Amino acid sequence: MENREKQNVWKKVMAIRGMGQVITVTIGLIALWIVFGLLSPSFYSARNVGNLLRQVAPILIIGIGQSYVLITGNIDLSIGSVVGMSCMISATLMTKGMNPWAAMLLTILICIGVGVLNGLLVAQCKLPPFIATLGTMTVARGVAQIVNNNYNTDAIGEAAQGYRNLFYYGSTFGVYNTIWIAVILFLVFDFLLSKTRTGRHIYAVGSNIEASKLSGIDTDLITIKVYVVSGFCAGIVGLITSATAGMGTMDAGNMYEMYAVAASVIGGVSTLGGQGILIGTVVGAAIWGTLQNGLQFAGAPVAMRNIVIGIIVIISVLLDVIIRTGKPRKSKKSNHSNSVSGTSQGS
Amino acid sequence: MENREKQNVWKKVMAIRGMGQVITVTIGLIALWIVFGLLSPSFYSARNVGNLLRQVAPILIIGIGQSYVLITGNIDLSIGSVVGMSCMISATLMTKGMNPWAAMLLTILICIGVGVLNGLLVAQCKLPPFIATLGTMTVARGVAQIVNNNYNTDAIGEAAQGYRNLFYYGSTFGVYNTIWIAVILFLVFDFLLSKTRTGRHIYAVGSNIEASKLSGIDTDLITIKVYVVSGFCAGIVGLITSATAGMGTMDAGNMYEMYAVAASVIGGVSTLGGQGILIGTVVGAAIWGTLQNGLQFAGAPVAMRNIVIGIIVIISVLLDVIIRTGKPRKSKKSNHSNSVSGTSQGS
Amino acid sequence: SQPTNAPASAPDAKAESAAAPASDKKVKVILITMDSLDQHWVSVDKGAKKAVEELGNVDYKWMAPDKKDDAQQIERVNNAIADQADAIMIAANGPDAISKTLEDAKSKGIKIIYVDSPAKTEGVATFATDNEQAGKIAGQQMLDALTAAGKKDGKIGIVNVNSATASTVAREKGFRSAFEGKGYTLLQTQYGEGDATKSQDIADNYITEGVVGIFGCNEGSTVGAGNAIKGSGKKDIVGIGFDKSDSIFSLIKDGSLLCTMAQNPDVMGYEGMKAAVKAVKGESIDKTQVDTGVSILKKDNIK
Amino acid sequence: MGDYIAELTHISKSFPGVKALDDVSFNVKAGEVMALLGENGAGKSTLVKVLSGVYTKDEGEIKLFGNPVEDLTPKKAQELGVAIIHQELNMCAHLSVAENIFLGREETHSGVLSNREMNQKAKVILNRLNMEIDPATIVGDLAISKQQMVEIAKALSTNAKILIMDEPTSALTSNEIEDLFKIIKKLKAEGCAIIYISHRLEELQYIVDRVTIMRDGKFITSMNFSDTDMAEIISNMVGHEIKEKFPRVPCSRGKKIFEVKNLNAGKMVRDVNFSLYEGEIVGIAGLMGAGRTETTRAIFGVDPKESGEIFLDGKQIDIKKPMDAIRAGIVLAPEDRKKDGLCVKLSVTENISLPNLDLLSNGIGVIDRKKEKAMTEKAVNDLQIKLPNADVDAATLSGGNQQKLVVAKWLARNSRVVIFDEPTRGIDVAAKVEIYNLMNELKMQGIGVLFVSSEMPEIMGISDRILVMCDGKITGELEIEEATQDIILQYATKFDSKFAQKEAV
Ligand SMILES: Nc1ncnc2c1ncn2[C@@H]1O[C@H](COP(=O)(O)OP(=O)(O)OP(=O)(O)O)[C@@H](O)[C@H]1O
Ligand SMILES: Nc1ncnc2c1ncn2[C@@H]1O[C@H](COP(=O)(O)OP(=O)(O)OP(=O)(O)O)[C@@H](O)[C@H]1O
Ligand SMILES: [Mg+2]
Ligand SMILES: [Mg+2]
Repeated sequence: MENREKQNVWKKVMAIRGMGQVITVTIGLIALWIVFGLLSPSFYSARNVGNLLRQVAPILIIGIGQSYVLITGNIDLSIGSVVGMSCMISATLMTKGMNPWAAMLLTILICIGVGVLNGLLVAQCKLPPFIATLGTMTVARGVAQIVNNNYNTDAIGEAAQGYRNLFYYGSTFGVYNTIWIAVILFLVFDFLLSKTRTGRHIYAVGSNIEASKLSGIDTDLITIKVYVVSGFCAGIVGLITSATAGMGTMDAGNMYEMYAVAASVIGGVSTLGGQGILIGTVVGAAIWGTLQNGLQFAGAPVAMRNIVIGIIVIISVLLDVIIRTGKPRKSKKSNHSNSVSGTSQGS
Repeated sequence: MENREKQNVWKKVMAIRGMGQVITVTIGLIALWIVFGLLSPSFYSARNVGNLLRQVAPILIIGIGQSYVLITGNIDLSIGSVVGMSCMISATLMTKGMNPWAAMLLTILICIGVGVLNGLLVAQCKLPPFIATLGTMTVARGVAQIVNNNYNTDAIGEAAQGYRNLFYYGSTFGVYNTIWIAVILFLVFDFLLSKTRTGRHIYAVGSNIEASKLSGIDTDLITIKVYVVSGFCAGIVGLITSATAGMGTMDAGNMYEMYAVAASVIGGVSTLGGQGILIGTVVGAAIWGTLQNGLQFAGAPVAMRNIVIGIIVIISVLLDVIIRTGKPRKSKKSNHSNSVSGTSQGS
Repeated sequence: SQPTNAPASAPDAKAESAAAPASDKKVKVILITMDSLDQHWVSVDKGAKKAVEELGNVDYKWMAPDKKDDAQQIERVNNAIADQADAIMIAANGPDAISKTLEDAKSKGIKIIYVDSPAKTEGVATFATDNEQAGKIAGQQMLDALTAAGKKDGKIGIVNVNSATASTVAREKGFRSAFEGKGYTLLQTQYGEGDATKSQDIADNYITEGVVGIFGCNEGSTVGAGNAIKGSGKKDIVGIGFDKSDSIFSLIKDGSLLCTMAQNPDVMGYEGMKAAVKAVKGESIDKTQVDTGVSILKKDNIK
Repeated sequence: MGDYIAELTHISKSFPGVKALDDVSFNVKAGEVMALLGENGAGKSTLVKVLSGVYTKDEGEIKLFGNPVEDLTPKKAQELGVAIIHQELNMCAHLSVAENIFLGREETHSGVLSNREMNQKAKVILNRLNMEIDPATIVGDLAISKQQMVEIAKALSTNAKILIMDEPTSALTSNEIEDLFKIIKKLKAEGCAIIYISHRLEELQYIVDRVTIMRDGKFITSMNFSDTDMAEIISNMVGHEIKEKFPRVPCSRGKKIFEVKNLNAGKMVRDVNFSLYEGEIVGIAGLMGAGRTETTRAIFGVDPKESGEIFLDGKQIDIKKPMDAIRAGIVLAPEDRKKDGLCVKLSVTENISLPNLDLLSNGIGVIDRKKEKAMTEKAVNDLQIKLPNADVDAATLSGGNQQKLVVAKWLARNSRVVIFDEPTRGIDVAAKVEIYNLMNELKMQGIGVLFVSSEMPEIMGISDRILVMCDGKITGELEIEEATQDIILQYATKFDSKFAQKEAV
C-alpha cells in the first residue's frame, strides 16, 4: 500500500514538465558537492553550508526574475543595473535620514517602475527585448551613479541596524534571513507560475504569442508583469546588497543579469520561451553558487576559475541537450536558432 | 536626362532592403554631430575627426562580426573575451620574443578556433547560442588570464614597433591605419554578405533554418562560418588593442560584445535573424563612438553619460520601429518576442 | 622584467609544509584583495609568499574576488571565516562596507591585518600607501615640471578608474590639492575603468582639448595617458602616473611620461604576513600603522 | 430575413499595398452552414478575421445578434459567442491539449487552476470528436492532423453561437473529416451558425446550405447551395470557366529514371521499394501519418537513412544531404510551407533563387542579379503567382500564393526527378489546375514526377500509377486503370494486426 503511494508520488513528480532535466542537473550538483567536499574538508562545515546557501540566495532571487522573463521568450539584461540602482537608492535615502522601511518601500517601487518601463518598451513599443533592456541597463546604471552624485554612499549607520539584520546578518530559527527571503520568494513565485492563471498565460505567451493573443490573453499585460517580477526581484537583491555592505556601491550587481541567465538555463529554462520550472532555477543557482564558493576552497588558481566555470556551464547544458534528444546530432526539433524555434512545430 | 539617372540611382539605393532604416539612423547621427559641434568647438577639429574615426573603428569591426552572427538568428557573447584573449596572446608571444607577424598569425588562428568552437556548439551540439557563447566567453577570459600567468604582459617593446604602427599609430595617405583596416574589413565582409552565395545563405538561415536545410544549404557550415567571422573580427580588434597599449591587458575588450550588439541593432540588424545590412552597422558604430567621444567634449557630467547613451539607444531603435510600422501600437508583425517571430506572420 | 618586485616567487605551499617542523599547528593566513587581475595585488601576493617562505609553517591562501565588488569581498571574508583562518590580510574596497563582516571575524578570534587600504574596523596593523599624500606629491611633480617649462597656466586632464575606488579617488584628491590657488584649469575627471585602451581614448580627447598635462591614477590609466602622449607626438605634455609596470617604464624611458608614483605592494604583502603570524602567535608588533611609502620613478632612477 | 445572427455590411480593409476587402457585405443565419468561397487571396481569411476581432475593419458595420458592435477584439468576440478556427494552426506547442483548449478561459478554484476539472472537460469534448488522446499530452508532440483536431475542440469548447472554420479539413484524415461533419450537423441542429471556408469543393455537398463567393477582395454573389452547381460556383470564383478539373495528358511510358531499393529510415520508412519511369506521374496515397513525408525526406537526404539504395538513370547515387540530391537532379517541394518551404522574411526573388544559387553565381560565388531577376520573372509568370512585385517579403503573400512559391523555387532548375509533397494543400481550384498542368509538362519533358497527396480525387485524377503507403510501408501499387477509391483505402489501412487493433479502440 505505502509503496504504491510512494510510487504515485514519484510518478506525479516526474509528470511535472521539465522535471527530468531538473533531476539530471541535481545529480550534477550533488557530484559537485562530493568533489568539493573531497578537495577541502572545511567545505562541509556547518558554517560553510550556511555561508554557501546565503551566497546562493541572491543568485536564486534574480534567477527567479530572469526565469519569469525567459519563459515568455524575452530577456532582461537590466537586472544587474537594477540591483545596483536599488542598492544605491536605498542606501542614499537611509544616509539622508529616511526611515529604513520607507526607503526600502520607495526603492522597491522604483525598481518595479523599471520593470514596467521594460515591459512597455517590449510589449507596447515592440522593441526587441535584448536591445530594450540593454538600454534600460545603461540608464539604470547611470541612475545608480547619479543618485549620490557619482559617489558611493557613506555607511548607513546604526539607525538601519534592523534593516541590515533583516536582509543579511540576522538569523531566524538558526537559518540566515537572506535564505528565508529567497525561500519565501521562491514559494510565492513558484506558486504563481505553476498554479495560477497568470502563470499559465506566461507559458502560453512564451510558447506562441499570436495564439495567446487570439485566445484573448492580454499578452502585453503578461509581458509587463514578468518584467515587473524581474524588477522586483532585482530590487530585493539590491536591498540585500546595501544591507550586506551597509552602504551603497555604484557598481553593485555588475554582471548579475548573466548569472541570472546562467542559473535559469542550467536549471532547464529555455531562452526560447515556453519551457522551464522554477525548481530548476533553484538547482541552477545552487550550481553557480557552489562553483564560486567551492573553487575558492579548493584553492583553484584564480585564472583557472573562469575556465572551469565556463566549461561546466557548457557541459551542463550539453548534457541536458544530449539527454533530452538522445544524441546531440539527432535532435529533430532543433533549438539552435532563435528565429526558427518556438512556433516551428505545427502547421 | 542626368536628373533621371540620378533618380534611378536613388531608387536603386532605396530598394536595398533595410536601407530605409539606415537612412533614418544616419539622420540621427548627423543630428548628433551637429549638437556636439555646437556644444564644443574642438569636436570638429581635424585631430578629433581622425580620433573619432579611430575610436569608431574597433566598434565597427566587432560590429561586423556580431552582425554576421545576428543575421543568422544567433548571438556571440564571447566577442569581448576573445578581444582580451587576442590582446594577451599576441602581446605575450611578442614579449617572449616571437616575430610579431608570426605572433599575429597564430593569435588570429586561435581566435578563429574559438569561432569554430562556438559554431560547433551551436550548430552541431544544438546549444542555445546565448548559453554556448556565455560559456566560451568565460573560458576565453580565463585563457586571457592564464596565458601570461595572471599578469598583464610587459611592454612589447621596440621589436614590435612596426606592428604597433600598422594597427594603431601609423597613417596611410593621411588616414590612420586603424581606420583603413576597418574600411577594408567592411568592404570585404559587405561584399561577401550582399553579393555572394554564402551571404545569401546567411540570411536564409536566419530567416528559416529548416527551409534553408531543405533548399540544400549546409546550415551547420553557415553557422560555423558566421562564428568564424565573428572570432576573426574580435581577434583583429584584440591585435589593435595590444598594438594600442603596447602590452597585453587581461581585461581588454570587457563588454565589447554588448557594444557590438548595440552597433548592429542601432543600425537595423534584427536580433531575430534574417534582417540587416552592414552599412547599418557602420552607422550604428559611428553613433556609439560619437556618443562616447562627444559627451566627453560636451563636458557632460560623468554620471549623466550612461543615462544619455541608454536613452539614445532606446530612442534610435524605437524610431526605427515607428518608422517601419507606422505607429508603435499598430504593428501587426510584432517582433517583440524571440520565440514567436520568424513564423508568426500569418497568411 | 619586473625590476623592483620581490624576487622570484616561492615554491608552492605544499613543498613548504613538508620542510616545516610537524610539531606545532600551522598558522592559516588568508589574503583577500580587491580583485584578481591587477598587478598590484599579484605583487602583494608575491610579497606574502616570500614571507611565508621565510617563516615556514604557514598555510597561506589568496582568495581574490574576480572583480571589485563589495558583496564579493564580503563573501570572501565569510569564506575565510568558514575556512577557519587564523588571520586575514585584507585590502578593503572601502572603509565601510566590509567592517561589519570583519567585526564578525574578529569576534571569532581572527586577526585582521590591512594591506593597501584599511577599513573602519580596527585591525592589528595596517601596511598601506598614504594615497592622498602620494597624489599630492604627483601633483607637485607636475607643477614643478610645468613651471620649469614656463607654462604658467593651461588645462590639465585626469584619467581615473571610477569614482568608487577609494584609493584612486584619494590620489586624485591629493593631486588636485597641489594645484589649489595656481593658474591651471583642472578639467573634469574622466573614468576609464582602469582599461588601457579606454584610458587612451580619453587621453587622446584631452590632448585634442589642448591640455598641458595628464595624470593617470593607476596602472591602466597611466599606460593609456602615456601612449596617447606618445601617439600625439606632443612630448611637451607632462604625463605623470601611478604604479609601476614594464609598459610604464618604457613610456618613461622614451620620454612620453615624466614619472610614476611607485607604491611598494610587495612590502605590504611581506610585512603584512609577518605581522599576521606574529599576531596569531601572540607576539607584539612594533609598529601598527606603516606607510609603505611611494617612490618617484623617473628616467634616471629606473633600471 | 431578419434573423441574421451576424451581418457585415460594406466592410473594407487594407494592408500596405493591398486592399484585401473592398466593400464586402456578408451575413449568416442561425442554424445554417454558410460556405465562404474564393480563390487564394480573395480575402476570405481577412473577412473572418474582421468578424472575430483579429483585424479591425477600416470601414463598414458589423452587427452581431442584431446589435451593432464596435471595437471588436478576439476576447470580446469570444464573449459574444464567436469562435474561430484559424487557417494557420495556432497552438501553444509547449502546452498540453487541455491547457490549449482552455487557454484564456482557465477555470480556477479560489485562484488556483483546476487542472483536473479542465482535463475532464477536455476529455468530454475530445470524445465528441472521437479523439482518443490524453488531454495531458503536449500539443507539440501530436501529428499535425491531431493538432488541427485540438484546435477544433478548442473552438467547440466555447459553446459559440457563431463558429468560423477557415480550412479546417486541409490537414485532416478522412475519418476525422467524417467526425467533423457529424459535429457540424449537430451544431447546426442546435441553432449555431457556421461559416465554412474550404478549397475542397467536393466537401460542400455534405454540409453546406448557402455559399458566398468572393473574388479579389470583393463580394461576388451569395446563393443557396441547392440552387447552384459546381460549375457555376467555380466560374464565379475564378471569373471564367474551368473546363477540366483534372487535366490528364496521355504519354507513353519510357525508360526507367529513378529507383529506390529497400529504403529504411526510422520507424516510418520501412523497406520502401519503387521505380519511376519517363512519361508518368506516380502518386503516393495514404492516410495522414502513413510515412509518406518521411519517405520523401529520407530520399532527399534531410533525414538519415539506415539502409537502401537509390538509382538515377541506372547509376547508383549516394545522398547524404539535400545538396547531394539537388546536384544529382532530385528535388523536393515539401508539404509544410511555413516550416520547411519558405524563408518568409526574405523576398520572393530570394526565395526562388535560394536553392538555385549554384546556377546563378560565378566561380567565386558572386550572384548574378540579372540572371536572378530573369529566373524569378519566369517562375512568377509560369505559376501566375499574384504579387505586387518580386521584392516583397514572402510573408505578405496569401497562403495559396506561398504554396505556389514553394513549387516555383524548384521548377526554376532543370531536374530529373521532382517530388511534390501535398503541393495543392490549401490552394484554390484554378491554382490547382495550374499545378497539375505543371506536373504534366514535366512529365512530357521526360522528368520523373513523384506526387504525395491525401486527396483521393486528385491522386486518381492526375497520377498514372499509384503507390499506397500504410504505417511506413508500401502496401500496394496500382495502375490508374485499376485504381478505385475503395481499393486504395483498403491498402491504406493495411496495418500490421497489432497496430490495427490499437487503432480500432
Ligand atoms: N497581414 C497581412 N499583411 C499584408 N497583406 C495581407 C495580410 N494578410 C492578408 N494580406 C493580403 O490580403 C489579401 C487577402 O488575403 P486572405 O488571407 O484574406 O486571402 P484568402 O482568401 O484567405 O486566401 P487563401 O485561400 O489563400 O487562404 C491577400 O492579397 C494577402 O496577400
Ligand atoms: N517532426 C516530427 N516530430 C515527431 N513526429 C513526427 C514529426 N514528423 C512526423 N512525425 C510523425 O511521424 C508520422 C509520419 O508522418 P508523415 O508526415 O511522414 O506522414 P505522411 O504519410 O506524410 O502524412 P501526411 O499526409 O501528414 O504528410 C506521423 O505519425 C507524424 O506524427
Ligand atoms: Mg485564407
Ligand atoms: Mg506528409
